[in-house]
Amino acid sequence: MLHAAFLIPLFPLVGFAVLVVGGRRLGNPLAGWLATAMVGLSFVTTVVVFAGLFERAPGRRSFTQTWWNWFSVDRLHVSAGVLVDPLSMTMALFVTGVSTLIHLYSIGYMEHDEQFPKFFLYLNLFVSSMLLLVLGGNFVMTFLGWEGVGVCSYFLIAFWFDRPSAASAGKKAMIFNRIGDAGFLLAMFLIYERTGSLQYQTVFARLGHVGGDSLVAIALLLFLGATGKSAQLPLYPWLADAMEGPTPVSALIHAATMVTAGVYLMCRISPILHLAPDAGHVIAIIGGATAFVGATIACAQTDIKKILAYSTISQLGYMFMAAGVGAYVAAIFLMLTHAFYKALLFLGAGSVIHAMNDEQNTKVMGGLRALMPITGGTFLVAWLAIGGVPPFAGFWSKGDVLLNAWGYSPALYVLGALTAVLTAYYLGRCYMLVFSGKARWVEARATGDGTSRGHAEPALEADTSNPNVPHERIAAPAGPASHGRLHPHDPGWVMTVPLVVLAFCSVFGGLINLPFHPSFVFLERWLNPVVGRALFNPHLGAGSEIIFAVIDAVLALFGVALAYSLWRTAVYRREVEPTFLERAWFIDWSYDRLLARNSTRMAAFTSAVVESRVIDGAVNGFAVLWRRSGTVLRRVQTGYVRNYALGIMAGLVVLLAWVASRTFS
Amino acid sequence: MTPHLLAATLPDGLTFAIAGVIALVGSLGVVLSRNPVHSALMLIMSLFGVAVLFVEQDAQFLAAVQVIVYAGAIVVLFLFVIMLLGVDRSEAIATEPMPAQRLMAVGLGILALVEIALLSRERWPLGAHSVAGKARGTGHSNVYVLGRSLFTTYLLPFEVTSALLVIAVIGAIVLARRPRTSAGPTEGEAAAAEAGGGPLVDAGELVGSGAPSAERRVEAEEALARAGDRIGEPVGEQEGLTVVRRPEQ
Amino acid sequence: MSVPADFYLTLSAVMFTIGAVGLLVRRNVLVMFMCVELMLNAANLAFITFARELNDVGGQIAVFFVLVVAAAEVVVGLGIIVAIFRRRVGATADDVHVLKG
Amino acid sequence: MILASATGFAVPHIDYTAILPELILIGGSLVLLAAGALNVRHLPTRVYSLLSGATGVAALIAGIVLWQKVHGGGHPLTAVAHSLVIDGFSTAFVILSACIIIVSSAIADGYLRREGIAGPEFHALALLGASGAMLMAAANDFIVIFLGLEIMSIPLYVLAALDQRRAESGEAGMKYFVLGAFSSAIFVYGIALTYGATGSTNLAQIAGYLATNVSTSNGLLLAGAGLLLVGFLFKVAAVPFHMWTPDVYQGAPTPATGFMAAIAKVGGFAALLRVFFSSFHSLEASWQPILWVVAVLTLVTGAVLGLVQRDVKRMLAYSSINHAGFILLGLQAASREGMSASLYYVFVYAFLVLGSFAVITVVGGRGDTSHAIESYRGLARRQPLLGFGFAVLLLAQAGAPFTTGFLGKLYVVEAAVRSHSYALAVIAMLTGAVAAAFYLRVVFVMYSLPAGEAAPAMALADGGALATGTEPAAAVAAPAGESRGGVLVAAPPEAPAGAATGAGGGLRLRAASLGIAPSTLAGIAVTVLFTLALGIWPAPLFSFVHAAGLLF
Repeated sequence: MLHAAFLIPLFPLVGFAVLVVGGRRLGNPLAGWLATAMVGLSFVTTVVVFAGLFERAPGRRSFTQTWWNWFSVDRLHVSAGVLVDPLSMTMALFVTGVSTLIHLYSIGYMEHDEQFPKFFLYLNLFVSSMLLLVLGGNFVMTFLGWEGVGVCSYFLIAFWFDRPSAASAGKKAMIFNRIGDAGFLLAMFLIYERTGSLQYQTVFARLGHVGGDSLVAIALLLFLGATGKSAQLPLYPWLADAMEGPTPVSALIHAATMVTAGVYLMCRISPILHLAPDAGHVIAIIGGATAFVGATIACAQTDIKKILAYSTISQLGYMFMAAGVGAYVAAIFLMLTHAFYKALLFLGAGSVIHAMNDEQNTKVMGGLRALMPITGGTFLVAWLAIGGVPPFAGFWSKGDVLLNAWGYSPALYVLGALTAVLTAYYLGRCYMLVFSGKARWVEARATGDGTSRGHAEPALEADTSNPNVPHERIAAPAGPASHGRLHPHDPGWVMTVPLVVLAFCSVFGGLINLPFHPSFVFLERWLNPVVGRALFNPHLGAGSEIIFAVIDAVLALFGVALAYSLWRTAVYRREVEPTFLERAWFIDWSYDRLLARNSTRMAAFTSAVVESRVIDGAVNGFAVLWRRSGTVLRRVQTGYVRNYALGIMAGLVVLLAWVASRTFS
Repeated sequence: MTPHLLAATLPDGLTFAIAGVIALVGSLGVVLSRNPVHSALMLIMSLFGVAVLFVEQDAQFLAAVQVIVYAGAIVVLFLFVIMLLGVDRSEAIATEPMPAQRLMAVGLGILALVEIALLSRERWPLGAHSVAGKARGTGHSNVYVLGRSLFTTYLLPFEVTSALLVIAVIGAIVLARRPRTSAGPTEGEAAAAEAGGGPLVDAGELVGSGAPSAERRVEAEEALARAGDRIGEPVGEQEGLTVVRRPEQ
Repeated sequence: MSVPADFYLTLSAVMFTIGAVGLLVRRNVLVMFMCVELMLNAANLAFITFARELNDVGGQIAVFFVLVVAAAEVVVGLGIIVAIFRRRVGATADDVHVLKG
Repeated sequence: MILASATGFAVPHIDYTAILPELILIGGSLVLLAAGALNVRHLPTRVYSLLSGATGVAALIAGIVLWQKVHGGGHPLTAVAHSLVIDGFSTAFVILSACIIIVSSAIADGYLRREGIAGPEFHALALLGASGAMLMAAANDFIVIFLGLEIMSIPLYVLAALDQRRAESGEAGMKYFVLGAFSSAIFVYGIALTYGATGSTNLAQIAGYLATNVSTSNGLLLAGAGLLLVGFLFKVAAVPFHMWTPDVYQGAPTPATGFMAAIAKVGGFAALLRVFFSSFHSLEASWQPILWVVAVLTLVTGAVLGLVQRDVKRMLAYSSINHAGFILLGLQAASREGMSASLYYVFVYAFLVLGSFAVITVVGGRGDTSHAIESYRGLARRQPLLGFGFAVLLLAQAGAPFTTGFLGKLYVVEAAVRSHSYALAVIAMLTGAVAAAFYLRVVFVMYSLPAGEAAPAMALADGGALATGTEPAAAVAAPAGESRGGVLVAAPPEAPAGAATGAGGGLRLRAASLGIAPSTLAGIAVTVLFTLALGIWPAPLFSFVHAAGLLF
């Protein structure tokens, strides 16, 4: 049964190929069904392989399948193939599962989009790359998947590329990811240099001969890669902008699967992290800080997808905190449960946006619970789950992380606990604004005040005049006269079925790894062959575990109550939505202010040579710094042939001077 | 002991000194002459000086080639081009639009010279002797030795120079050809262009020959605009303008 | 006894440098090109001197080829110069700097 | 024979198979010229292109035959009185040069027809230039290297100045020529000093001399090697000898730029690698640090200055400088892996740059002038195949996985790491990331909407955009210079959206269309396929390159 592993990434790839060739001929909705079927087949295969692995004895649950010898450089032999072990199968199972549901949902969501087949083509390619990433048997395969998902992510963020904001968001994602990728590549070189291999098992077996400093360097470089992909401090701003993509994309790529690749990588290299505790320190601190910062920002956002985006950043921070501590099982556990409820939240948000005719501002929603019972109900479940209210899934997974954090450092625990309260609070705020209270969209439309006050990113405001926003033609045409005809309702079954399934998982997902008794920790026992040796043990008795569970529950309920009391009736509460948070700690702003503005001043100063276009696209400091040196350097290129010859002569003189210095020293 | 000029026999020393001074003065003259024609003549002088030094060092054949090919053909070609372009007027070399350039050039030149001299402080030639064959003491003349070497050891390079000459021919043809100004000219146009006279007439020919069309006129105007960048004597300019006006009459 | 090689080689180095500096300071493209010829000549002188010193015919052969290459280069180079400057007044390389940055 | 025996000449044995590729190219150019001279302006351009391509194919076959021959043999063969050395290394470059000629002929064909440049000169010069690069790769003597260098360079000067209707072309030719002549003079002086220090111009004899004679003071030799290095680095456009590159690349006719970028790197690096790995191997400690500094400068300058360009041609010129830095990385490693890596990179780069400039040729339009980045806005929508091809080529240059560009970067950086040049590896990676920014900018512009167009319904925006060049391209390829120069454009905004979705139905051809000659398209397709196919399945090329390096 294990030999079917190669089929897992192959099915979506076949789907991709078929859609490339005949996507337009298949048309809408056949192309979508084909793509869904392919991912579904992949899911079934995964279950089969999973079962095969499960039958084996725990010590023998590792299987390497080599497809072909990919390339050989000197001592380095890289084969194309997969590694089937409990960790990769767990990931594959949830990736294919969630993907199938989101594919199904997308058939409904993208129904009226002109680029329908293209969307599914990208989605299938994405799933295939993601599976390559998690199943890859060596660093190179993982890196290929890593780049593949990055490219798909870019294409899907910029899917409605005729919107300038979408195109620029895609660009931003690409740039931030490239920084991280450089880290990944360097880490690979270093690993190869030190161990002579890139095959996971070989590398891990040879770690004993590698110096401690090298291990820290490898771990931190890989973590740099992970911060880019998983939107951690300081490389997180792209994820908020990535919400420009269609909502199913946000759910699949920017919440459930791709962004968790960094966490997966950390778990995969757990043997390295185990030997490099200093690197673990850094990871835990950055993870904790990201969790807290992300949660605070989410408290003051008004765009429904932005709230969820910052929530994702925060939850990913949580996972990194767990991985840094050494609690890999907790990290994976949180990743799984998070995938369920965050995908659910996004899909719910998608249904709301769909129903509200592409409105994303929560301040002009409200009162939708009665009109959209299924969406409202599942969203409520997701809120309680992510908030950590017992007995939903999030309670167990978050509790596990917090428990380990306490054992590692109480300060980290405090950070995590604060984040937990904030999480329950801001999603409560979101839920209240969207589903309860008055139906504000009626009056907002009547006054023509569609987008309310000071929005940080005007690009994200609902742009109903843009004909490329999908679903435009299904609803009534926009305009003050038409709001009366807006009838929000639950979407069709293809969209509600995934909601219900995910809600079910959000409720019962915690069952896979219950604390209190060793016989309940299924996930931990399952993952033990992979991460067992490196696992952190907080040394707490069952008694204190119960105490912590109670504290967690109290914290979660406190957050829920806070949200309920503050937002049940009100819409505007400036005092808890400080501009500081609304503008995301001014981090984007300061990137712009400190780096881009200075260069603008300099551009004015050297206006003869520098054009205003030079700072075009200078969205982040990295690019600006390079650019600035470019504008200075290009003045050397005067266009005078004599100057060029002078350059050659100068090079010659310096070269001879060096040679002379060597001869006479 | 350091080698000394006086160690040489008087005729050799004297020849070297005179020819060396001629070559140096010629070189400096090339750089310092205000008039390009003078530069070219100075180049000949320098080449002659070097040719004498060739003879002095038993390279009689190359000395002859140097005089015939270099001084006789290459520099004459230079002079032709100077005359063709009409740039035989003095250049104000006292003024330098980029003062830093001159300063740095001289500085770098001195540095380069010092470095080369430093690097080869010890006896200059170090290498293995007579690797490619003896130049002297073979009992044959210099021409014989060279010719023999060319047709044996250096046969391939010798043959390969033919490619170089082909390239020179093609290059000269391509570059000297009058540019065609529109895509796909008719035979008549091309012939007219070939027969054309002064440089600025090009712009007019486009309009003059063939059917005058709006597209052609635009192209001609563009060509004229380009020609405007390099307006020469006022006569040429007027000529160009009158030709362009023709189709409008 | 003939003049030691050092003198020839120093002369050659000086001529080479004069040529190089001349290319850097002159604005007339024809004169710049003449300076290149000076540099090639300096190299030729060095070749001949080494050939004498090593009693080797290889250096003289090299000079032969350098002469051929110089001839070909001159033809093409002057062709390019004529193509550009036949419509300009003067042959000043500094005037030709549309392309830069 | 009688003459020879009478004068005591022993004419050396000439192994014609060894020099067959060069002979074929030179002969081909002569045939082209003869055809041109005998049929004054009667032969259509495509005949010349076909002849040129056929010559390239013949040279390729000769190269492959030669490869088979040297592949079996143990030690390298020298040919024609030790002037040439025929080994895997030189043969690999011969094969590459032949490939460049084939692709370049196809690409230039469309350009020449569009611009109405009749006559065989372009192709004849390209063939001669390629033969020069082959000579450089196979040379076993500095004199041959020098001749090869000039045979390669002089046609490139002419090609740069070929388009006399644009002032930039002449400027490019002049700059390239003046600086090229300057660097050649330096190179010759370097040969002279090396000759003085070692007594020979023959690479093998120099290596032998240096192996047996350990000189206490080898200043003369080092000075010679330094001057030679300047000459080589000028040809491959390494900083600070690079300054001609952007101006010349921008000014030269675009197909000539592509050819120049590919062939000059081939010839320059072939000779550079051979000279510094074989003859000057014992001076390694001296030249390695120089190359370290040059590589860093080259990498950084290429990336930084590429970032601020708005002209795509000029941007690619800086990108080629950045690539030169990567290739130097392998050379700097001074190891066998480093040499294989550099060789691989040159192979990969030649195809990438040919394809990229082919696309630029197409987009440049009549007159070869629209190269601003704005010209690329919406290209991927008007020309999905072309846009996809260019995107692949650019992403490959940026080092995206599944392309040859990624593996090229991987190998050279890996070689640098292996030789413990960690800082250099890090710098290379960083500049690679920076360079990726400007490649991606073009990709973004291509995939965004043309300014001012009110986002009409796109007919071609589905999976077709991802199809490779093998897809039937009937609608895209059409003869150049005709108004039906097949461009599928969006339905006009006033048309109902539904009308545009039918294949072919409701599509209008834009008047100001980009004409793509089928030959150009074929050339682009070849480079894209090469990039993708060998990126996904790199084993053949890698084993080829590896064998070429081992047989060195």
